[in-house]
Order: sequence, then structure tokens, then C-alpha cells
Amino acid sequence: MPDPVITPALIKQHGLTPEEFERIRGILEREPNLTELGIFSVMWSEHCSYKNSRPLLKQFPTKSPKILVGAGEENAGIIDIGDGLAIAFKIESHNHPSAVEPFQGAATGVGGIIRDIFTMGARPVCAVNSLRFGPITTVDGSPAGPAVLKNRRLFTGVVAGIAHYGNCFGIPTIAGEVYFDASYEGNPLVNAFCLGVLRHEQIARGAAKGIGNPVFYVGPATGRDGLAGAAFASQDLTEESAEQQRGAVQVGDPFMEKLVMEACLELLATGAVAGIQDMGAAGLTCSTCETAARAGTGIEIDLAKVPQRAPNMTPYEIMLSESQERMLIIVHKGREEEVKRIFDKWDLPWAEIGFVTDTSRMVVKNHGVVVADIIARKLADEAPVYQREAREPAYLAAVRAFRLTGVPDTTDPAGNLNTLLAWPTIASKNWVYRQYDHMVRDGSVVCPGSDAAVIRIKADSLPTAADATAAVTEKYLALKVDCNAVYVYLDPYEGAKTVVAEVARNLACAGAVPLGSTDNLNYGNPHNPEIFWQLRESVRGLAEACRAFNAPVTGGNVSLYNQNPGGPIDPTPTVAMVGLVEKLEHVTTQWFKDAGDAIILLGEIADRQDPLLGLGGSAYLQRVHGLKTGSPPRCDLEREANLHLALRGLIHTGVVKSAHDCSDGGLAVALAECCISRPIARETPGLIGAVIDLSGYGDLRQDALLFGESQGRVVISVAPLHAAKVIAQAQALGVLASRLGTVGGSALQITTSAGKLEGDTRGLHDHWWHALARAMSGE
Amino acid sequence: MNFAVLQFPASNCDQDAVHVLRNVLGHSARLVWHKDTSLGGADAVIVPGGFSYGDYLRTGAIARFSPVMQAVQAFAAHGGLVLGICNGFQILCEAGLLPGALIRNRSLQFRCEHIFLRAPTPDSPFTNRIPAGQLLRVPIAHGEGCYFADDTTLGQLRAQNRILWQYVDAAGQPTDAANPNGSLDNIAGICNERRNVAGLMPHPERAAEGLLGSADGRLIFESLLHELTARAARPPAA
Amino acid sequence: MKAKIIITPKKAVLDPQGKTVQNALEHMGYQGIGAVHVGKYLEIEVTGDPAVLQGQIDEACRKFLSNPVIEDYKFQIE
Amino acid sequence: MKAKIIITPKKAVLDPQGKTVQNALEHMGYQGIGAVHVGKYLEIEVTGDPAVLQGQIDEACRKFLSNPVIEDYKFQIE
Ligand SMILES: Nc1ncnc2c1ncn2[C@@H]1O[C@H](COP(=O)(O)OP(=O)(O)O)[C@@H](O)[C@H]1O
Ligand SMILES: [Mg+2]
Repeated sequence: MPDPVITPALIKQHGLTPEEFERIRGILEREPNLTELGIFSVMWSEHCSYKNSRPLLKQFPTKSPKILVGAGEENAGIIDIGDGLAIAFKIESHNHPSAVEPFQGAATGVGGIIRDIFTMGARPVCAVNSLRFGPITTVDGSPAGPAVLKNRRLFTGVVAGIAHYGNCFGIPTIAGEVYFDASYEGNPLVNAFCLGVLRHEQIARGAAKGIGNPVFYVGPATGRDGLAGAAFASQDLTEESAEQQRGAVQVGDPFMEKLVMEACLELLATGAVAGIQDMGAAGLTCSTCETAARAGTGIEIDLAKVPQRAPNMTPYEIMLSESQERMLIIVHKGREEEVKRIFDKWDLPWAEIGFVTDTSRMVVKNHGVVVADIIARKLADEAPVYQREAREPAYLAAVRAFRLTGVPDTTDPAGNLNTLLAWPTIASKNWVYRQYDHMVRDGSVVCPGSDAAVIRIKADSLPTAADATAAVTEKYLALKVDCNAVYVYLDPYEGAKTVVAEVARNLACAGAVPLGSTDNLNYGNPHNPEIFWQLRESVRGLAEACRAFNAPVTGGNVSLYNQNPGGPIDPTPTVAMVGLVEKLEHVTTQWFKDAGDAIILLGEIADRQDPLLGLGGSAYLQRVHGLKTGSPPRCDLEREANLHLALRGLIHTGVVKSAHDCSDGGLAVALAECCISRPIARETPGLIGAVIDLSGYGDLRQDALLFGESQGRVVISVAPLHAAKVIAQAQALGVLASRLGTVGGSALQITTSAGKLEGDTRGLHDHWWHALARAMSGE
Repeated sequence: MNFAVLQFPASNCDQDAVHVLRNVLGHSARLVWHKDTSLGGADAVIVPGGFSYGDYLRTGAIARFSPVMQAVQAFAAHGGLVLGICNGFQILCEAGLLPGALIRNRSLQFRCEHIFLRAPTPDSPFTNRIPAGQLLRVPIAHGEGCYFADDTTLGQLRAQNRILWQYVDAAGQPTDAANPNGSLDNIAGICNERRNVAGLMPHPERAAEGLLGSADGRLIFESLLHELTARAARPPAA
Repeated sequence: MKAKIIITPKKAVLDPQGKTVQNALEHMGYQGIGAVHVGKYLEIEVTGDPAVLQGQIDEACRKFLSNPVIEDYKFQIE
Repeated sequence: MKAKIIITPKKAVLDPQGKTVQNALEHMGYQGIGAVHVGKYLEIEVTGDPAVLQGQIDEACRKFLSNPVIEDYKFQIE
């Protein structure tokens, strides 16, 4: 088949502008052919090049003495956790594929991020996920229409896909978050995170080093799957773009990935590997040109040698395919036999497809005929960068002007509490995480259901070492991902700070000190100045907050063009953070433990300087009053950081029996969760009541007192004899602390100046625990 | 004692079993690759959890044909102790070493959560150290753990006291609500007629250390060790 | 040639998937829907002497592709 | 009457299950085995006017029983 002529229409179809095309001609010093056009189009897509976001990402703090591999250097960053051990982690989105085929889209998202981690030489030890869908219930309980049914189908498919891949691969999916909001209708968000562990000396590099070294391909044959998926992810999700993509859905094979991972780790331990990179977005294209660019070498491959699943695949298709579970490995010359032996042991398909050159060019041949020839570095690193226009969104004026004057105070706080507990965004996510194997690998110290998960790192968490006898000191890591996107929508800068504050607070509640973070920026189309403004302002907030909590960003992902015909999604910068719990005794969970314990609030009961008293953007206003507006709670980073420090200090003294932060749903929801969230066994929750006295706060509106979401608050419980001392210590550390009540009984009773809210723990638990299952079965 | 822990390509609880046997219980445990034909003189065999061959077609269907399973068949035929956990249980059923089959959970969903187990009889190498009436709090993690057998088989299991573990509620009752997958008779695990081969869906190896929330699962391994010690003390049969 | 194999759950075996599909179909308003059974379909490309293949596929079905405790099978080579 | 429905993975889509079964059959020593595809088989008991049923089952297959993104279906009412 002769190459088609490169027409303006074809250029446009590839998502390239006329100026970008000129730049390509400049780089090549000639006209590109179709294969080359395809290669540039994927490498210069937002997904691979960050051309719209790169200038903003520069604001992130990316350095600390603990960082061994920094953001942007490799597939994932690496952080030292002491005693010669290190962790690699990263988050990545698979939004558009999941919109088209939720099960496979989400499954391959998990597969992709796991590959990013073992590519670094680390053994993947846990997974985390952050999900968003349109509403799965109707506001008034009326029968679900097509939109709600579709949201349920997407939710079902995505969760099953994540479960399928992670469970079969054998990685515990140990934490996550799920939000439901109309802005995600038709454009769900699926962000998957993976963390791996390795020894310092085991760090592998994605560089094509050593002129003459052979290049191996390992993994299943290449098919027409996910053709140009990176480009697909970098345009608005429309019916047409989805239809195109349908023909090329990627199917995940977790069994294959497990084999590829074990073989790669075994291979890395031999020292025969000079460089290694997964074939993720933009498959063979990205892995060849990036490895060459990193090493400053060239690479030459022959596509005829690439295993192919379908007959008559063109060079264009082979280069752009996103078939899953494939790796590119550059091997030290002379060590090929060891490589082949290991691949054969694991029954893996492999092929030697090329070699490293000194030409600094990426040369692709097909049966010996050159089909692409590009200077690798220019392709990988010289994508255009845009400073987009930014304009404050018009809706913000109304948001800022919003006051509570038109909102009557609550008259049914007990009813409101039940309603909030059963609201899918707040309700227990056990319908989700019980489908995930969250305990495999014998390390799940705190399972999903508490603020942050805690995982134990032990000898077998590590990749096989040349010296298998070296002792390994056990470590405890805490993890969580968070993002209240409604806050970010209502105030991108302040909201983004809160995102980071909340995730850091969750780590502090578990007893952990932050090590680092990774973020996934999910936004609408950046060509819209209002959306670019959201992006710019929230990145500023994220960067500032990550600095404040000493949680440098080690990498992340940008997913733009998340729009459906109804408009853009809420700006959703999800942030996953990893922290270290120094000693096992410091691990703390959120639920109350023993009757008689004193309940203490760290932080101020409400932010009195906030005219909305923490109700702006709150779950309460959204669910009870149908209002998604008002300036969200302010985030005072200095105070917040001080709170975390004090909380950890108290935990270290050994007196804190439980710690739970106040987030969605405010203090009343947090207290209820402390009473009902302890899991014992199937159908056997650990329930314990509490008696709370808030009558001293008569100056506050009831709804704000109970359901306001002012930041910087944590509910802890301690043995009664420690209560006074703990309050004094907290105050000495500059954190306000007040006793709210006592653990015990079979109900949560909250007395306020206006009356008493009482909820039997069984009833509260029932509303909260079964809400998602009920919603999904249409009850 | 020496344990052989089988390793299929996609076993993923193999390391966990080795960890518990070695580091928690202080015995020796060795991974045995599925292509091996010998168990290397092990005293007992653990067939661990995971997805053996991706669990394509049916759970355990492909694994039963692997070379190592020939060795396990022979080992069991000589009275050797074999314990299958989760996927290991599925493999033993597929291989015909245990009767019945494990089918899709009735919820059609994978389930990972803690459950309570009751051991109706101490009369087996796998339950002899479990005090009468004691409930074990142990996690499950499976999508296909619904135990099925025809009426005759089920009758035999009951009559011969071969139901070794049942799902129960906090009061020790095998209620429907306590049944996580729809298993007949709330069956979580059984043994063969000779009582030397057993399988269960729950994961005792994930409940062997206090820091993971429960150490109840140790009782199952301790039962096995108790039996092995007793056997070692017995003079070899003529 | 192709061997086309149909594997169905035995009548006595719980078929929650069949039940779920049945409920869903009724829910969607389809009329006249009775019991639903969900099984497997396998298609295998084969070459060789049909008579030999017949025996081979039957054996593969019995020993490997189906589990006689819970499933029935039938096949055809075309 | 019964509607018998066969759902198979689309040819262009990866079928890891089929591939694994194929490998296993080859490993077990079966000769002349080519590509294997694993799909679903549904049997639905139905009553009503065959012509109407034809349309209904087709719709159910398209909208619910199969996943048109990655699967093809065919059916027969007997
Ligand atoms: N998709 C998910 N996967 C795994 N665990 C989840 C998921 N969603 C929520 N969880 C778990 O449920 C608990 C509550 O989550 P969330 O409501 O996000 O907590 P918070 O209010 O602290 O932000 C956490 O332990 C969290 O890890
Ligand atoms: Mg929290």
C-alpha cells in the first residue's frame, strides 16, 4: 500500500496544528511520511508531552534529600525510606478508555500503572484507585432514568475491571476514594496508583545504553489495540472519538502481566539489563525514542521482527499500537542467553528486534526498509510548549457572593445525618473495596475503611536480590488518595490546597509522616481560558500545599479534555500521598475503641472567620439543599501542618486510641463514622456509641456546627485518665483541643444548645454500610 | 518440618504461605515450581492461593495438569498431608483429590472480607488444635468459592465428618447471612475420605500475625504441625 | 475445520448468573422470558482426520474443557 | 421454545483466555490445534410469537447480553 499524501486534513486528524506540522518538517528537514506523522502525533499529544501543562508543573516541589529519582526523570519517582530500601509510586488516569469500555478500560489502567512501577526495578506491592462517576441515585428517590442507569453500569464495570486485574495479578488494592457528581456524567474518572519497593541498588533505568547492545521485545504479540490511545486521551470525548476508539479497545491480561513482571525482576537481578521500559501510551514509539533520548544514543529496530497478532499490520499500526503487557529491554551484549532462559522459564513470547546505535536517531525499518528516521531527542523532548490563555471563570462571582441568609437552619439534624451517611459520596465504600483483594501479600495492617491504609514492607516485598540473605528491616507505609473536586470547582486555588491538606491529614491520623506525593490533574479542555485558569490556579495551590507538608511531588499525570457534550468535569486534581509510620505501635485507626474513653477535638470547632462557617461546597448544602455553591472552607496551611505535627506527637506518646479527620459531612458524620466503621467480620460490625456535648457552641448555626466542613479538625479518643494531659499537650503545641464527650453506649447522642440528636449505632451503620449496594440494586 | 509450597505461574499467595511457615512458625518451607516433578522430600504440601494460570476457563482447570500435580497425587496416595488454600482448594477439587467443585459466588462478585469459621470436628490433621466451639476470624478473598457437590457426595461429607470448616456468624451459627458465597451447608473447607488432603477457601496464612488483625489462622497450621510431629514420632510402618 | 463446543451448567447446580440475567430481562420489560442458563462456548480451529478429532475433542471436553461435577458439554466439528 | 445465544470475542480484540486454553491444549499433547476462542453461551426459555421474539432477543443481545464494543453475537430460536 503506497503511503497516502499528507494533507492538511490528515494533519488535523492527527491532532496536530499547522504550526506543529511545520516544526516537524523543520526537525526532519523534509516531509514526514505517514508513519512519522503518526509517531509525532502521539509523542506530541498532551498525554505524552504535557505541552499544555508543563510550564505549570514547574511550580511543584520536586526535591528532598530522600528523593533518589525525581519527577520527570524516569517512569516513576523513587524515594528513600531508610535502611537501604526505597519506594517507587505513581498515579495515572485511564478516563477515556473507561468511558468507552469500563471494565477493560479500568483493568488496563491498573495494568499500565503496575508496569510503570516494575519498570523501575521495584516489586509492586499495593494499588490505590480514585474514581468519579455521575450520580447513581436520583435526588428524590424516583426510579432511575437512562443517565443514572448508565452511571451505574460504568461504576459496576470500572470496579469489576480494577478488581479483575489487581486480584488476578496479586496486588492488594488497599485504598481509594469514590465521588459521584453530575459533572462526570459520560466522562468518568479512573485514576490508578501503584507503589513498589526496591533496594537502592536495584533502581533500573529506561535508557538505551551501550552502543551495539541488543534490544528485546517481551510480552504478547502486537495487535491493533488502542491504536493512538494517547492521542485519543488528548482530545474531547465525543461520540465520534469514542466510536473510533471502540474498534480498538485494549484488553488486559493480568496473568500475562504477572509473568512479565516476575521475569523482568528476575532478569534485572542478573545484571544483564542495560535499560528497560514498558510500552505504555504510544507503545513501541514512546519506549524506543525515550530510551534513546535518555541515554543520548540512537536505536534501530526492524518491525518485521516484532511479534504480530493480526496479519498485514502496517508500520504505522505497529508503532502506534497500545497492546498491553509489553516491555522493551536493552540487554548487555553477550548476555542474551540468560535473557532467553528466563523468558522461556516464564513461557513468555519474546523477540530480539534491534540494537542501540551511536547515531542519536530512532530508525525504524520494516523488512530492512526504513519507514521512520527521526532524531530521538527531538521527538521525545522538543514537543511544543504552550502558554495558554487564562481567564477567571464567570461562575465564580456568584459563588463568592453566596451567603447563608437564604438557607434556613436545620430542624431535623438526626434525619440529615442519616441522609448524609447514605449519600453515595459519603457512604461506606465497602461495595467497592470488598470486590478488591486488599489483603494479598500479607502486609495489610490497616485495610480500606480507615482514614489511610497502612501496609507492611517485609523481605518478600522486595524484588529478588543477588544477595538474598541480606536482612530487611520491616517498614510501615501509609497511603491515601483524595480530592474534593467541588471545593476545587468553587475555588481552584483554595480548594487545591485543601485536597493536599486532607490527604496529609489522613496520613497523620494513621500516624504517618509524609514522604512524597503524586498527582493526577483531571480537567476539561485547556483551550478554554476558564478551564486553563482552573488548572493554573489549582496547580499553584497544590504546589504550595505539597511544600507545606513536606510532600514533594515525584511524578504524576495530566488528563485534559475531560468533557462531554454537557460541559467540562469539575477540575479534579487527585493527590495520592505516601507516608512512613515509624513504629508499628504508632499505627492508628479511625474507630472508637473502648467505652469510657474521652473524645477530644483537635482544631477549632468551626472557622468563625468564614462567613459560611464551613458550609460552602459542603456535602450538606449539596445533598440537603441541592446547592453546589459558596466559597469552600479556607485552608490555613501553617495551622494545618501544625495540627498534623501535634497529632503525630500525641500518637507517638502512645495515648491516642483513635484518630479520624473531619471531611465530607463535617463533625457529625466524622463522629458517626468513629462509632460504626470498625469492621470485625462479614455481617458483624464493631459498633460503639458516644455521648457528645456541643451545647457550649450555641453561637453557631446548628447545621454549621454539625455538618460544616471547616478544615483542620481531627477527632481523637484517649483513655479518660489521659484526657486532661492530652488537651494540655496539644495546646502547648499550639493546637486548640477540647473535650467533646465520652465513648460508650449503643447510640450516638449529640446535645447542642438547640436540642439532642440521637442515632442508634445499628441504624446509622445500616444507612452508611449498605447505601451503595442499595443504590446499585435500585432499591 | 519441611513444607513444599507449590508455585504456579500466577500463584500469588505462595510467598505468604512461605512467610508464615518460615518466619512466623519457624519451619522450613520451599517453593516448588509447577514444572518440577519432585516435591523434594517434603513432609507436607501447601497448594497456595492465586490465579494459577490466570484462572482462565475454570479456576484450577489448567493447573491440575502441571507436572508438579503428578507428584502431589502420588504424595497424597501415600498418605502425605496436602492443604489447599483458596485457589489451592479449587485445584485439588479439579484434580479429583477432593470431591465437588467451587463455582461462582452467588453475588457474582469477588469478595474480600473477614469471616468467622467454625471447625465442626477436631478429628483431622488440619483441625486437631482448634478448641471445640472456638470461632476463627479469618479473611476470604475469592470470586469462585461457592462449594457445590451432588447429594450423594454431600451426604458422605456429612456422615464421615469431612466438613472441616463452615462459615458462621458471630454466634457460631451457619446462617445464610454468614455465607459469603452460597456454598452448600455453608462449607468453607473439607477433607478427603482418608483425611490427609484438605482444602479451604479462607486464607489462614493471612491471619497468622496479630499485626494483620487476627492470628486465628495459626491454629490450622499448628494442627498440621501437631500431626506431623506425631507422625514423626511414630515408628515407620513395616 | 472448527470444533464448536457448548458447555452448560448441570441442572442441579446453582446458576446465579442465569438467574440475574433472567431478572434483568424481566426488569427491562421483556415479555415471555423463562429460565435462563449461562454457559460457555468454545471454538477451536483444528486440522486432522475428522474421526480422530472427534475422539480427541471428546476427551479434551471430558478431561479438561468441562468439569463433569458441574457441567455438561456437547460439540460439533464442522 | 428456547433462544440459544452465542457470544464471542470480536476477532480484532485480544482473547487472553482463548490463547491460554490453546497453550494448555498444546501442552497436553493434542495435535492439530489452532486458535481457540472462548465465549459465552446463553439459553433462554421463551414463549410468544416467534417473529416478535426474534426482534426482542436481537435487541436484548445488542443492548444487554453482549458487549458490542468487544463481542459479537448470534442466536437462534428453536
Ligand atoms: N475505590 C476505593 N478503593 C479502595 N478503597 C476505597 C475506595 N474508596 C474508598 N475507599 C476506602 O474507604 C475509606 C473511606 O474513604 P473516603 O470516604 O475517601 O475517606 P475520607 O473521608 O477520609 O476521604 C478509606 O479507607 C478509603 O481508602
Ligand atoms: Mg478521612
